[in-house]
Amino acid sequence: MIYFLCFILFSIGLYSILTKRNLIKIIIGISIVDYAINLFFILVGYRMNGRSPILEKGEEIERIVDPLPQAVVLTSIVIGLAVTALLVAIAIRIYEKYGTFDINEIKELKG
Amino acid sequence: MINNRDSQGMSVIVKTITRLTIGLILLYGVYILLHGHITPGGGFAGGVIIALSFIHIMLAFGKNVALEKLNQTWSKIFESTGALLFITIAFLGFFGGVFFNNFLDKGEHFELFSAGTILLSNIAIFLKVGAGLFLLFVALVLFKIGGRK
Amino acid sequence: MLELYIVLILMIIGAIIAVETKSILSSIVALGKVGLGLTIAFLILKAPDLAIVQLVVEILTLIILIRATLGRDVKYTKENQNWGVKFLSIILIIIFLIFSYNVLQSLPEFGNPILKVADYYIENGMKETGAANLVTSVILDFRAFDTLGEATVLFTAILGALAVLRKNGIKDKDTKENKGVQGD
Amino acid sequence: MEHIIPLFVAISLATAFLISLLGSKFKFFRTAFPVISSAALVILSVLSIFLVNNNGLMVYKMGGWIPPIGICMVLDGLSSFMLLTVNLVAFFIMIYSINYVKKYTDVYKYFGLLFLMLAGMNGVIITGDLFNLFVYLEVAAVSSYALVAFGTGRQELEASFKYMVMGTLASGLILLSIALMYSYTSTLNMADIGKSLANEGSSSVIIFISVMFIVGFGLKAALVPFHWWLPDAHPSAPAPISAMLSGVLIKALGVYAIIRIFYNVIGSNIYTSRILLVLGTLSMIVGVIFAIGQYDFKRLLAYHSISQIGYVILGIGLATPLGILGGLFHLFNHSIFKSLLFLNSGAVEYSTGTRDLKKMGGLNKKMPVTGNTSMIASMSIAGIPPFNGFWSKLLIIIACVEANEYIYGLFAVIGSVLTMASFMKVQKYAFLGKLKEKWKNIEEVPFGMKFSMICLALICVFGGLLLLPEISNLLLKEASNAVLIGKEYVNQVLGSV
Repeated sequence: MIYFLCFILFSIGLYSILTKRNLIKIIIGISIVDYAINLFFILVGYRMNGRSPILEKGEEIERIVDPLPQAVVLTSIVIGLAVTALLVAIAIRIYEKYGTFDINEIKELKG
Repeated sequence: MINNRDSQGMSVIVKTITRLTIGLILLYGVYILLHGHITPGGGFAGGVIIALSFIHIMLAFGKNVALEKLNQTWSKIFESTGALLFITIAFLGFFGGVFFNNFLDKGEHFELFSAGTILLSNIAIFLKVGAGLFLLFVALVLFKIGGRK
Repeated sequence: MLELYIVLILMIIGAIIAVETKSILSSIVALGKVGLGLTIAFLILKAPDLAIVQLVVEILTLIILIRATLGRDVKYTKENQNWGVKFLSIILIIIFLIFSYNVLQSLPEFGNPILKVADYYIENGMKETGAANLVTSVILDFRAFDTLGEATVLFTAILGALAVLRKNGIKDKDTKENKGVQGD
Repeated sequence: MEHIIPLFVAISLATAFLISLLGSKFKFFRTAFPVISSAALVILSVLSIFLVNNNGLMVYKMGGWIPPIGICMVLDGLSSFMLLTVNLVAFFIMIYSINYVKKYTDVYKYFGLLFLMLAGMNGVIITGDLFNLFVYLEVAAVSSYALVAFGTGRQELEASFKYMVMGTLASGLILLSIALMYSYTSTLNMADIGKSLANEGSSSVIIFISVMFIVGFGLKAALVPFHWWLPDAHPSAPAPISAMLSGVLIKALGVYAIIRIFYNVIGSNIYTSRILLVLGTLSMIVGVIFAIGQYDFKRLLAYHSISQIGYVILGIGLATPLGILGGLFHLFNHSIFKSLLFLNSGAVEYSTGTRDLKKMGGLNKKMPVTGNTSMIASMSIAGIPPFNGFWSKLLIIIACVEANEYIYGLFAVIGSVLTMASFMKVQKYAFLGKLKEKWKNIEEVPFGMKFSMICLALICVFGGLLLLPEISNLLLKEASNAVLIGKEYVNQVLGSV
């Protein structure tokens, strides 16, 4: 069930990407999609009543949550940041050329 | 075309608080970086925090002050050097037989200087990420100022 | 895990606000709320590394996004009247959700992952890499090649953004059209 | 010798970092260095072919960790074939770029991004880990977004944004399916995933993941229902980048990943083959129909890319030895002639400044090298006998007939005829006929650009030789065998650890 909530979050982002006509809204949609995927990956690796994967001196190693999804999600967060940064750079360059963030007014290409 | 408001930065309150906190933020970033293999954190988080501290200076004091501390040429050099350093560490793995081998002595657990190349990799990533993100932000800000008609 | 459900529902509400609100600035702030929710969720799910990274990345994203919209004449978005696209997207998403609901039933139950590879990391991670932080040991030793790729993506994006933001793309020509100040 | 395997990624990455560090100061790093580095990569790819031929499939353990624990690189027939294709095309594009990019500012950023794209593609091709594939796919994709917008004109930026949104959506779907896959099998290594799935059979999870992978990689490969970003993105980029995108990027990120995942990891079944056949045929026909009406040279070529990718997917989807051989051979040929055509269009743009076919005419008299090489490439893509495109299309059509899929064979023939018609139009408008007044003073392009075009044209002419038994055993047979062994891949990878 908790997985499904995560998928709903994903769908909201997807909806924003597919229907919104504003460049910033599309970027927001992409961020939401990223968040949902990252959260899903971490949920997958969670163990009930688990401990964080950072060992401390003299403690027993038991019920530690899966460290692999955490490593993977770290990578994925960074990739998300990189993509967002490039998207914003292109968006403000588009604004400079067209004076708008609205996709309906930015239509030189036929599609 | 230097905008007056930008060179002045924000109000006195913001400036004073920034002056007080900026050292702590920098220190925290370095701590996060160096203890990445023992406690939560690491090169990436540390790098972003350092970049944020410079961005903080920039927002509070205006871009000239921030660029005096770290200008674009240097951040560009730091960024590329960090990236090259990381791939050099990967190449050094050939000393241990294969690409990316953690060839150094692993040392005592829970100590600062342990875990072989992990600390070095963290520093390389830190340089790259910190300088790169600051560079990116500077580019975005400068572009905005010039882009307005 | 009640707190996790609450955080998730708050995140969903925040996401809906971020998508549907007319004002761009409130929309960005609502996105910040979703990201903050994600940070808290990471803490609940015992991922402190990610919580730190997510928090700082969130701040940076917000600064960049706000910087991109501030001073530009884009306070409010016009509502898209194209109902055909909306209708189609909603149908598509509902189909996607129905299928995924069925699929998610057959995944391993939440809280009981299989832990095939992870067992090795947990048992031997510190012994073989010397790092007490198992996440670090995975990203910088077991899967260091991924991290090289990750650092490269960021490097690429920054180089790309600098390339996109440079003053004139093409020499000599079009100087009138390109009025931006060089990005580096 | 196995140490050359990580070098494909490492050399290209190191080159990119060095260029971005020193490129703005020293001219060497903007001109000769990229060419030298990419020549080294070509030599390494040739070496890797012999290596695979001698040793069979090879696994390189990154950091010395055995596969499910760490990341491994896998070099087999298919990878070395793809590596050769990618690096060969990249080498000619580097030579061509030196002159072409003189009109842009900050050229070193161009070469840096180009090498990052190359590194990403090499990483995708050579990796044996599912998440690692995603990471390097992003490296290649992000640099291609930036390169499409490199000219920073209005159209470039718009096309780049559109391309980027679609690309990010595709990456999101791919990452979500990787997450589902991890949850289901608890491993990220491709061979290990294949092993876990062997005991499971096909469940609803696997079907869902397969659909998401097809949509995600289909978006990257621009198969027809997901193709509409390509005709904007590819023509807007600088010409060498268009050549790179259409020639190799959509193949390395889309087609290669589809082949690897659906044949070697998940295992092919009747449904996926059927879906691939339908998607391939659809792309083949729809792409060419759109192409016929175009008068923008590069846009026309971009639509043809969709159509030709359809042929490749059709061949792969047949899943017979001949079909896969034909599909892969067509993949190689398409890389060569489509990059050549884009380079031709770049040369025309370089000299005349236009991409509109109606404004050209009789350029053959002023630009003989460009005209003649484009004639060769056009005949290749249309499938006229002595050239390489003919042989691969013939193989695909024969394979269709052998597999009793007459309808698909018929469509392939129709697509080929329409392609021929479309390129006759190109030749007639652009290169043949009377020279127009305003082009009296144009000149042929500089030597570097000519050299690349001539070399690629020579490969087009003699490409058919790759089918000779000796060479084919070395290259194409190895590649198609790597696909045909299917899930035997899993045992070979895990066995050689």
